[in-house]
Amino acid sequence: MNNRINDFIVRFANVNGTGSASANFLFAKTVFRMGIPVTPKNIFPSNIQGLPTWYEVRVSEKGYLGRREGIDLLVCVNPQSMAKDVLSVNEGGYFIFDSTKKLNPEYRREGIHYLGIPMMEMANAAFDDPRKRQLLKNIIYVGALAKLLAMDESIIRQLIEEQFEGKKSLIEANFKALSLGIDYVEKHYEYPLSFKLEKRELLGEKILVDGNTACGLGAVYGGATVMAWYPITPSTSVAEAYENFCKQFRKTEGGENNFAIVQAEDELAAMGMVIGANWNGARAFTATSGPGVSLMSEFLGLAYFAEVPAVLIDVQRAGPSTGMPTRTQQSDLLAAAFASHGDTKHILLLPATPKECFEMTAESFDLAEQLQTPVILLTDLDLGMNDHVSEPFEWDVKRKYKRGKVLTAEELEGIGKFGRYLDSDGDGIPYRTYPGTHPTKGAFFTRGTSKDEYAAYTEDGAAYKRNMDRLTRKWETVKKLVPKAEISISSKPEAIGLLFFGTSTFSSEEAKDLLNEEGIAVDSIRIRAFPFGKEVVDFVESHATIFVVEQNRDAQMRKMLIMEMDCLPKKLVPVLNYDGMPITADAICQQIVQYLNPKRLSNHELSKTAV
Amino acid sequence: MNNRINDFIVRFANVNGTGSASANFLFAKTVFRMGIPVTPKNIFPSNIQGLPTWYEVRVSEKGYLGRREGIDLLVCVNPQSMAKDVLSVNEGGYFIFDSTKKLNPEYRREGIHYLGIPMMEMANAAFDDPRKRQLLKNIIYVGALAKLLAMDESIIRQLIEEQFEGKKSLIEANFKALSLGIDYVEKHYEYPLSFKLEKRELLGEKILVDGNTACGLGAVYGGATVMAWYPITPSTSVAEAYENFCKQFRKTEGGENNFAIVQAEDELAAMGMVIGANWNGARAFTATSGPGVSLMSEFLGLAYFAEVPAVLIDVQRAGPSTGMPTRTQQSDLLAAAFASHGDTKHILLLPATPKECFEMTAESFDLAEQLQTPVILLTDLDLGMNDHVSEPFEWDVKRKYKRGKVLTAEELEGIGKFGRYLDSDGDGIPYRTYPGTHPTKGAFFTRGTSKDEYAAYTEDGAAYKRNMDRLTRKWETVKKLVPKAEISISSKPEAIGLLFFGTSTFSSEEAKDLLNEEGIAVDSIRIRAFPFGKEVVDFVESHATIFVVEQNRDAQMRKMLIMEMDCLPKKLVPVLNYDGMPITADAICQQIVQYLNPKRLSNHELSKTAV
Amino acid sequence: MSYLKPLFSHPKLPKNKLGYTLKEYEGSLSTLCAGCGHDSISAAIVRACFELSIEPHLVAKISGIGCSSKTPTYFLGNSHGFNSVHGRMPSVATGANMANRDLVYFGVSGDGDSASIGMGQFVHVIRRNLNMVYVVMNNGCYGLTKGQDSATADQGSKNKSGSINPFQAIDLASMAIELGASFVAQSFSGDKQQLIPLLKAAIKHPGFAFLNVISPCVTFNNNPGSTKSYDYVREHIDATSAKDLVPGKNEIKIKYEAGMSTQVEMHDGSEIQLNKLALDWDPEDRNSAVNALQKARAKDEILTGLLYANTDWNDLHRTLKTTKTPLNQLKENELCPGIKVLNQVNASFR
Amino acid sequence: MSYLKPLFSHPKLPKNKLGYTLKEYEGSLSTLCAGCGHDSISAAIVRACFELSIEPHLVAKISGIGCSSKTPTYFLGNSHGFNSVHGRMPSVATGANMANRDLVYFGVSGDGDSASIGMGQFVHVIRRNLNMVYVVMNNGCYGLTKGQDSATADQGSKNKSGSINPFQAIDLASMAIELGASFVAQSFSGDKQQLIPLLKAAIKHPGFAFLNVISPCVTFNNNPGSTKSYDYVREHIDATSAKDLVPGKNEIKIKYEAGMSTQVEMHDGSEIQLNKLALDWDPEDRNSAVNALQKARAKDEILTGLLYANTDWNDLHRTLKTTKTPLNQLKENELCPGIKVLNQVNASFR
Ligand SMILES: Cc1ncc(C[n+]2csc(CCOP(=O)(O)OP(=O)(O)O)c2C)c(N)n1
Ligand SMILES: Cc1ncc(C[n+]2csc(CCOP(=O)(O)OP(=O)(O)O)c2C)c(N)n1
Ligand code: SF4
Ligand code: SF4
Ligand SMILES: [Mg+2]
Ligand SMILES: [Mg+2]
Repeated sequence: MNNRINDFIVRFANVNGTGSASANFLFAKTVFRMGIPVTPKNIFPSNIQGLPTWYEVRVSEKGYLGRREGIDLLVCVNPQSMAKDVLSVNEGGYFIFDSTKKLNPEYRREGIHYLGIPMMEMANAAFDDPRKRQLLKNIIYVGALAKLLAMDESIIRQLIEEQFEGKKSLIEANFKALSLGIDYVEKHYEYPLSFKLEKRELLGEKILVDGNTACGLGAVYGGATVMAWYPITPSTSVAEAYENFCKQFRKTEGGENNFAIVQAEDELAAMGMVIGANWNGARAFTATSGPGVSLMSEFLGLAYFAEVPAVLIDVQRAGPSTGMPTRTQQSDLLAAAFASHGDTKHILLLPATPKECFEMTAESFDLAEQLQTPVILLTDLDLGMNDHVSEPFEWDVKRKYKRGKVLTAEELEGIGKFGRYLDSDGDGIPYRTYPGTHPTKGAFFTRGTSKDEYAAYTEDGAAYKRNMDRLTRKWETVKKLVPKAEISISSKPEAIGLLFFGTSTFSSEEAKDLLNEEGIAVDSIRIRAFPFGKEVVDFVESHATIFVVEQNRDAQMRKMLIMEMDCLPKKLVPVLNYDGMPITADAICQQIVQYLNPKRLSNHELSKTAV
Repeated sequence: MNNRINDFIVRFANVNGTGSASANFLFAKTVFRMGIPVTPKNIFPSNIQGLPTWYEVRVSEKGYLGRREGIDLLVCVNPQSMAKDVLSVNEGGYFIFDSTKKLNPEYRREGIHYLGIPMMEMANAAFDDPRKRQLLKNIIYVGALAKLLAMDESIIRQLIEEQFEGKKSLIEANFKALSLGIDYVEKHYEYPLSFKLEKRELLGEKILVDGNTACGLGAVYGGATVMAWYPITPSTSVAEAYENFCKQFRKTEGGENNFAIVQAEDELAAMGMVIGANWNGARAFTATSGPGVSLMSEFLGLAYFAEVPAVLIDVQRAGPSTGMPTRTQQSDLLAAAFASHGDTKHILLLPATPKECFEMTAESFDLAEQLQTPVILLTDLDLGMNDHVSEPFEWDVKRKYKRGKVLTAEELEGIGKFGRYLDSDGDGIPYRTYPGTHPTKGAFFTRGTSKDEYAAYTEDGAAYKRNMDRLTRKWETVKKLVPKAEISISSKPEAIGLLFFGTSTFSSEEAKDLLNEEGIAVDSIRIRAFPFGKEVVDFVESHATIFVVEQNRDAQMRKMLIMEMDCLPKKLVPVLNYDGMPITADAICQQIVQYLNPKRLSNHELSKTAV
Repeated sequence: MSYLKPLFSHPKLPKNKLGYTLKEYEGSLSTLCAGCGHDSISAAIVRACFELSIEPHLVAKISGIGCSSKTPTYFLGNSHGFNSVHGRMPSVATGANMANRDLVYFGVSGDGDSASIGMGQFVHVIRRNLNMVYVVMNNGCYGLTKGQDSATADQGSKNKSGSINPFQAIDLASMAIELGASFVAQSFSGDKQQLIPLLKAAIKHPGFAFLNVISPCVTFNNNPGSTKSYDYVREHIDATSAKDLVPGKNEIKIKYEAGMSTQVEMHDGSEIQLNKLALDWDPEDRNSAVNALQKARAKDEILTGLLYANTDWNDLHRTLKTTKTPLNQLKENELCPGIKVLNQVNASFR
Repeated sequence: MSYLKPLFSHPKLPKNKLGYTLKEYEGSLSTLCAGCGHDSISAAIVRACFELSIEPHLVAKISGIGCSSKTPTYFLGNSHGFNSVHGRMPSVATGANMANRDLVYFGVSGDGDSASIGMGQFVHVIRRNLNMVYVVMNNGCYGLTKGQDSATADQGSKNKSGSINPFQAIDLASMAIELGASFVAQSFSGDKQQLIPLLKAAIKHPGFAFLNVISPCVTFNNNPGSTKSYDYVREHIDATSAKDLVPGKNEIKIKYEAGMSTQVEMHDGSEIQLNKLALDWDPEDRNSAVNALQKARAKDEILTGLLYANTDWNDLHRTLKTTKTPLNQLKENELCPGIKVLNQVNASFR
């Protein structure tokens, strides 16, 4: 292992429920504050206490923010998972453990370095309160890492001070624990290690935040006033973030709430509330994960056909069914796009970064209201619950909400007979009114049954068909309004196409570099919405082979691409990862190289799944 | 209009809730008993009483059983719809009305014949009881038709006797009403008309029955013992038929039930019960329509992933949402095939006739148990609720239920460690056990979360992936077991392909003849299941242009074909009908001819929608 | 099919405080069966709103699916209506109410819609004390799907297909009180003397007002009873199993005094016993309401009147401390925290 | 992650009538938080089945989703189990029971699982009087999703995130009685002297047996109370908002006599008041059960014991008149009417 600056992976192995999250985050945040790109991933079980949990931090001078296989340093404070953890360390890597108890000789292996630190012993000696000991043990290993990896200790101290602001005794205790770790390494080990940190200014204005927080903030900025939700991992923190931001930024002077949040009795009810509120002119949304989407499917069909705006944030997790509730996947594409029976289809937005979570959530309200239909934001556990380095949130001061075609009382006065489902503008989008607008004009009946242009119930086949055809016309308008794909062209005519979206983006971008290094030219397209705009069709048409990267088994994005366009399916080659862990650049390259040259053995090894 | 024997369309226009159904059916059944192919379609509103309802009967010597546009004779006893009804009659056709009141002159139009019959007046004079009058008025027009169309009166009388068996006064009253109609025509009009009936022996052993009855019977023969359901049009009569047949054929000698039917509180519960019963070793099923499928989607995902058999009969109606509950469509393909979030997919069976409803329902239990996964039978309102001429039901006396891989106590004794999700046979299908089989072996935990081969909960990505890949292997096995497509090859190399399924079959077959008459050679394939077998792939590959006929807006079957195979999407040309009325041969031809020769004006007129 | 009735302005029709006649409160022509109890309830709603001088367009009508759920089309034609999906009216009403606290909310549902598929939402809208009028048009059966037993069908009653209902009936009023509904009343569709005042009280109640209205289904009424008068039709149906025959019948109207009990003959000749709460009934005593309902149940009686009311409990807006301005009327500057705040937020993530 | 415990056969362990020791009734090692009330209930189920000498493999365990719903993995390892989807255990249990009437059915659910998303199915499984034991492990919160209030959370209680629950609690036992459940009992997870006999009675009850068991959540208990003893941890959580910290605590065990009342200190120092029904309590009087529950509620007490039982009502199999042979054991010749009948059927359609 050569000397590497700012390019390695640290993994923490803890027991869940022991409060390790804040210590581990302290480590990652310090790297961030040192101006170095960092990507933490929390790998946690679907229970509350007592099972193994991991926290993996990739440090990358080059700014690669995707996951990578191979652990350079493992801090293991969980005897339960130690046997496996030891094996997961790279050749030449480091294994830090609590040496209060002697290490079981079975856990010794050749080729890695063992650094024992008597964390529990030190904590016991330093702190009286047993609960304190458990928490501060974690800070001791942060101290040890500070020394071993040449972290900026003043930043660590500052972060502790910020976190425990005003709580002097907590700050002191943490400082003390930190020093214990630092001192122990100073006394017993050589430091820094062969890989280490060095301060940089690579991050500029960037922030470190998770996608769910960004969605919650986006909903506040997007003008959502009503949220209805039902708890489900990994979407719960969207609701929590929205509530927190609302409490900060959405109070009247008298302390009243300019928002209403209802914890519904289930997902069906949550979506019903969202539809009711939107029908009544408030921007409303919900957040859920796969099982919730399945349950909302009847209501989504209603909103499509009755043309009521609705915003749904689906933080995807590994399916099918309850699946792996604490693992990530991009596997709800088909279910979301075609939720509900009959000829139904829905708009999908596909953010890739916290900044996009913020922006697209805000934009989803504009789209839903302009198009009078549900908009589903598909994020996932990786994006939603892990912290990501992201461009800062931006908001154009001149931006105005686009509330769509809503008639006021005055406008109603001006027109003749109001036709709720008349296509007056030829774009398939009719005009609506809010309840209570006008004493005698503009009232109409909203329903999931067939109706004519004037919202009157009808079973007339011709009227039904006219309405369905108008909805098709509206769908064409949708294609023009949804976010465009992001395209990058290498100007090499023989370039392969790489198509990706959402959390496959970081690793795909890294894979591009790796492929370029191997002499393979790559044009890329990042899809940001369904239905696809013309730019997507053009990209697909202009490339002979397009690798479609996605994190599900059934190549769902590929299916949606081929069913929407007339291209030869063969040219869309699936590149898949669906073990619940975020996809890696290596895995992408491996599959592409294999396809391009099945006989040549790539020098990238097959990804091993880590947990 | 030339003299036509056994080739015309009669339509009845009634008010719903007035008991016209039995009179109209009497007419259709008489044609059937005369040995002539007949196709009745009931076009009814989504309410209970007082709105227009139509009953359309196509008589076709050639045996065309699809719907056709153009009404030759209209019996109108509904003033509400009369204005429209008059317009719907073919040039030269006949319009029969109740002349008790004078016909509004507005309803007079050139080119059709008006035959007034004072039905109400005659009924009032002949019968005292006002309720009787209303019912028997309908029989009067049957009598009139008997004369006008040269029906076999003895058959009508026999049918009345059969229906009211043992109820002498009812029989006499009906006979009397019948004679009133016959006599009136004899006295006042020339008969028979230019088109009329003539006895034939074209039907052999065929039966006249609706698809829902056939499904109910199929479930009894297929060995279903548990049914859970929730009322919804047009699927309710599946439950009713199953119950009726069970009461006849599934009682123990002591009068106890060898079945259990539960009217559930909703569709979610219905599917939960089906899954619970199947898990516990009983064949169980439910029937619903679109909205129910949407609501069942979470449970369907559970059954897919936990690998529990389940049978669901979806009698499709016009969507989206509540849509047109009493109109037909084939629009739940995508929703059913991909019901639920995550990488989920389901088997679809696509019956086209009552006989197939019977057979496929019975077979669905074999498939569900062999493959340990949900099987969804997609029929529709047209097939389910309308009577169809069908081959008789058949049952191979040697047939044994295929209960799939279920281990007995003895077998469990013989094997080592039981692995519920082990792929011992390489076909992706593991072995299961019923609860209670063995005191110490074979118990396992069924769950919607990820598990290893031994049914133990796991969050290990590798184990999860192994399981998902086994499910993919199982899906390959599915393709070999589901019903094969029916293919007919014209031996002309330039033949176009015509692909259809379900209730688009009759009209597609007729369209083939029409196209042949125009000199267009046609090879055809009738899809009977999803996923598609190799024969479907071969058919698509071996044809340059394939017209995909379906009754939905979004060309859902076409989408499924192109996403499952590597063919060029362009060669699959959609032929669609989605106004809620059964598709006609004319509509199919029209679209095909238009496509093949856009400039030439076809001599088939554009279908007008009828109601 | 829905017909719009011509809106004559009859100069002699009485006007309410807003200057509206009853006509302004009517809706489209009903497509329900002639004599259906639901139509009587619609008429009572029209009357109640007229008498209270409610601005029709400041009412929102929300329903599920069923014959009962169709009725919002047949009253208050100047109000927005939402015929949502089966059993989910409460959630749609909750969302709508959150968006605009200033409208009057009518939720209309059936016994199938509320007591079966919608049971969960029924329970939880009560628990939230949403400010709305929730009317169940209770006919003990699924009218629109042709007469299956609902969960409120009486145990032992015979349905259209002849089978006896073996299950205990769910008593929605009693359940609502148990669950802490703040206003619970019961009535009969044909008793407009009682129904109209109850509807008015429900509209005025500042919280969740539940009205369980017994509403006979002309066509599929499921009480065991004399079939004498319908011999021919019944025999015909038995023989042909044609379910499209609806024997036309008249609306059932009744009138009886508070504190009295009356027997009502249903369309098929069977009878139900109604018992009107005495004038001195104290609707603020939850325990006695529970006990009275239990006693009535034991006697096979249906207690009618305002069973329970409590105006102390917070409705959902008060619970959630939402601002007085309807949320759907907040201005962009009240909604969007702006760029300065955003910069602070960004800073907090560095 | 699930661990299989080694099954030592300890020669000295007491055996039941079937010759099994307690070990044969145990399940996998629990992965719940140390001290979780749910584990005490699992232990009581193990004990009750052992004492009744039930064949473990003739039990089916069905649950929804939640910490509580995980417990079937932790008892009766020789029984088949089905961890279905959130809130839908009752329907899966109903189907399973229809398929084989001869097993003992344990349905395990949580307060989130039953009182929110599962409310509709809860009501309807009661109405059908399905022969099963239905245990709600009631902790007033959503454990597995980290401590949100459930619909049984006490009004006014403070949850983990510090907000006060403003909604009335749903009283599942009282609701069950109102809905006509044929067996309703209430207990406390730590009171095994009471819980085990109640479980045994529930298993023996020929119909729907509902057991509402108060089961404190160590981690997210949501009672307002002294936080004195947990200063450091609380402050830490407040400051870091790290929700992954679970302060290890011990199982709460209690013991008190029938007819007595006891105060139980919860994990966070708050207290609840339990009141055990007197020995002479008549569990067959529905009215007095309703009244007693109402009185207890007014006093903020939780009444424990067998509140109500009625063995006269038909369970669903008796209602549906299903044959005595489990339906899943019928032979092909009993199921398939055969070719002769089919020919008749065909003839009837000509
Ligand atoms: C999800 C769903 N399931 C089933 C139906 C079919 N359906 C329509 S109305 C109805 C029952 C209505 O009964 P109720 O609410 O009592 O109304 P009523 O017609 O008796 O007034 C049912 C089951 C549906 N529309 N949607
Ligand atoms: C459809 C669906 N929605 C939400 C969830 C997320 N979820 C898992 S457990 C749970 C709540 C469990 O609460 P409770 O039943 O009280 O069990 P406890 O953990 O408190 O024992 C929720 C909401 C889910 N699994 N499925
Ligand atoms: S079927 Fe019954 S509930 Fe429906 S409209 Fe007719 S009478 Fe009324
Ligand atoms: S979170 Fe609460 S309910 Fe869940 S296991 Fe822990 S203590 Fe038990
Ligand atoms: Mg009803
Ligand atoms: Mg709970």
